[in-house]
Amino acid sequence: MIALLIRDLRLAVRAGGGFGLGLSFFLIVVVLVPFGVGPESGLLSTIAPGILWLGALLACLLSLDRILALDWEDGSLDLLATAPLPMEAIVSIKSLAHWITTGLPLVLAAPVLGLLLNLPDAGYGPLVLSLLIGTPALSVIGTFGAALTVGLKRGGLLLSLLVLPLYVPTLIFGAEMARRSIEGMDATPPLLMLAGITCGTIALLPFASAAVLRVNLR
Amino acid sequence: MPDLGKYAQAVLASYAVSIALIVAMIVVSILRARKMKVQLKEVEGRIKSNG
Amino acid sequence: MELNVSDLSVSRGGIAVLEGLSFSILEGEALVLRGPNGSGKTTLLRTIAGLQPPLRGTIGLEREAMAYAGHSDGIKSVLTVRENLQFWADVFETGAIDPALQAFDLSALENRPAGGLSAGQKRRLGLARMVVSGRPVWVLDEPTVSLDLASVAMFAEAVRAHLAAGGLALLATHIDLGLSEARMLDVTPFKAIPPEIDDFDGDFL
Amino acid sequence: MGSIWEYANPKKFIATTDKVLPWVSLLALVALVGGLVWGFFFTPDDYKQGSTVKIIYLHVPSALMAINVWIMMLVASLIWIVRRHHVSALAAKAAAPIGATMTLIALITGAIWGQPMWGTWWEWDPRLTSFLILFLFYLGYMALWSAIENDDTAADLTSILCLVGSVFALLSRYAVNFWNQGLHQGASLSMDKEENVADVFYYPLLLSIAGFILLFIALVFLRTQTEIRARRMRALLARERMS
Repeated sequence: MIALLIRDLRLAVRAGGGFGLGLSFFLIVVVLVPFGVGPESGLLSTIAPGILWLGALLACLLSLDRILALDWEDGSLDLLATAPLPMEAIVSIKSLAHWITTGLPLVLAAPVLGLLLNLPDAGYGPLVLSLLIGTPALSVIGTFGAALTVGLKRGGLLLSLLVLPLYVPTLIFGAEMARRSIEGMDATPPLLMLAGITCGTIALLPFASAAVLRVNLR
Repeated sequence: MPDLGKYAQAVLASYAVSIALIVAMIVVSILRARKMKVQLKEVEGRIKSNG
Repeated sequence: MELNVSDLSVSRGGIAVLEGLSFSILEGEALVLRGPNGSGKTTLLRTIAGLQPPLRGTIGLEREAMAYAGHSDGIKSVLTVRENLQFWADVFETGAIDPALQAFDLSALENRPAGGLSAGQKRRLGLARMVVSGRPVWVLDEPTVSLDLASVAMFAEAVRAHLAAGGLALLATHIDLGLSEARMLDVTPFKAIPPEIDDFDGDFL
Repeated sequence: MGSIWEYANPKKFIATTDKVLPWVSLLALVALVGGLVWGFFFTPDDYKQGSTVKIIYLHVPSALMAINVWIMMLVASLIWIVRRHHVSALAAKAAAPIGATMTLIALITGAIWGQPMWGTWWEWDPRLTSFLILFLFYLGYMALWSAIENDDTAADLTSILCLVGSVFALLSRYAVNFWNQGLHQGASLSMDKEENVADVFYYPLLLSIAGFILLFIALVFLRTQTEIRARRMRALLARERMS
């Protein structure tokens, strides 16, 4: 299991694009927002948590099909299927590798980009916390979407159509948590819901993703 | 025609759109059903003749 | 340790391709499946290797006993030869990889990224992976495609060593393997008869 | 009559539905036209809502159907996963476009109905928004069906997507309520199943709901037959290519 994780991380680093892709996309999206919405800082700070969360979500979405597609093309997915590892473990490790290479950097970059959108000071802590709790769910759900579309030629567009509706609860609770703490309201309900969703997806979704992969490997 | 008062435009619009969508759904389903029946007959005929 | 398959039928895309297949491979024996392209050899191998469920019939051994090698070797071109092999050794939890490297004289290429290898070298790395997997039954699909004569001989040597050590091998190919002593099985007589047209049930045929 | 699973045989399914289809369609037509005409022409205006209350005869049944069609697809997917009956997978595939259209009708009529009260054409009301999300799920489901050539794989993948999608649809339903709770008071007329309206509105509503349900049944029979025939044609063509 650990070997698979280490290999995937090494692949992501050495093949390049692993870390950089998600981060640079996140930066670009956040930088573009003021051009679209106008530089007026009052407005920016009200929408900052939502934009940061949306940017993180889209950055995650961007690098999803790389999780399984590379192994599908060079046949190592078949070989992994005959390895002693259960498919559920393989899928979970893949999500973890995706979270480490894409999710984590987003969490670290979010406060810095928060400055660009002059996020109110009260927002930094909760934003990072909500992203830290929410991004694993994004990776696990994304892996499910990647498994669904792994065999398809132009699966990228379909992947986002399938995954984005599944991201709605995480996005709502994540952004809500940051927004409520900025307004000084009590942010624990959204926090608990977000944590609930993340734990639920981590525990249950790998079984669905594994079932989907077994179907696709047929 | 009942007097729809100031909301006439809204009520008529929603009825028009809904009925249009329902009719479209029915027509599309029927056309597709007919087309498929014909295609299937043709393929079955071809396969049976030289099967 | 022997693999016996009884009355196996396999399907591709929901349609039966081969049916009524029965054979058994004893310890130290190799069986080569012959047949034209598209006759279902690959589907048969994937079913025996446990990648897909059979339509009917039983396979003697569990998936855990099989080491499968498909057309593409699953080699990560960015990782070096050693890293590729070490990964598989860790996954299969078998020991050091040096004997396998020596067996396929890959030690010289140890630290070269796998992307730089020739087709023959890549195939040798794929075979080294089979050795490292420590699984008794080798299931190989077109193992000698794009290999020069020397590599084919070397491949035959490796299979013989595996058989001598008490392993089994099931191969599919339509070109020469250099394994003269292996038993042959032509799959064409087992081609599935397409079901009756009017039998509407089953797979809509 | 034998067990229900008898109807899983495609040929028998077509034979039976051919017999039933004309009657169901007739009933659907009568109920639908009856309900709408009765509701539109012969019911008074609501004292508060004015004539917009007449939209109830479209909005409530379509909202009801939007949810129940997805539940039907969920059940059909479960039947496919457990008992591998092709007809149930194809029935789910056939039902999806109908469900999507019903959701669209519910969205449009909901938006138009709310317009006089909310003053805007679209209001991020929790209920309307959850129908919007449900519509996205329908689109994803239909897109997945069309993206996969092999019928068996498509049936498997779409049924798993339907299962997972249902859980997330419920989650979104709750999340949307949470997200918009503080800002806006719910629509004055509750749009959920139990209606809290006077009897005079109630009976035409029941009739049009019956009409929508019968319409759905007729259409799903028809479209499932088409899917079965399409599936059979693909199988024949594949067999032709193979021999």
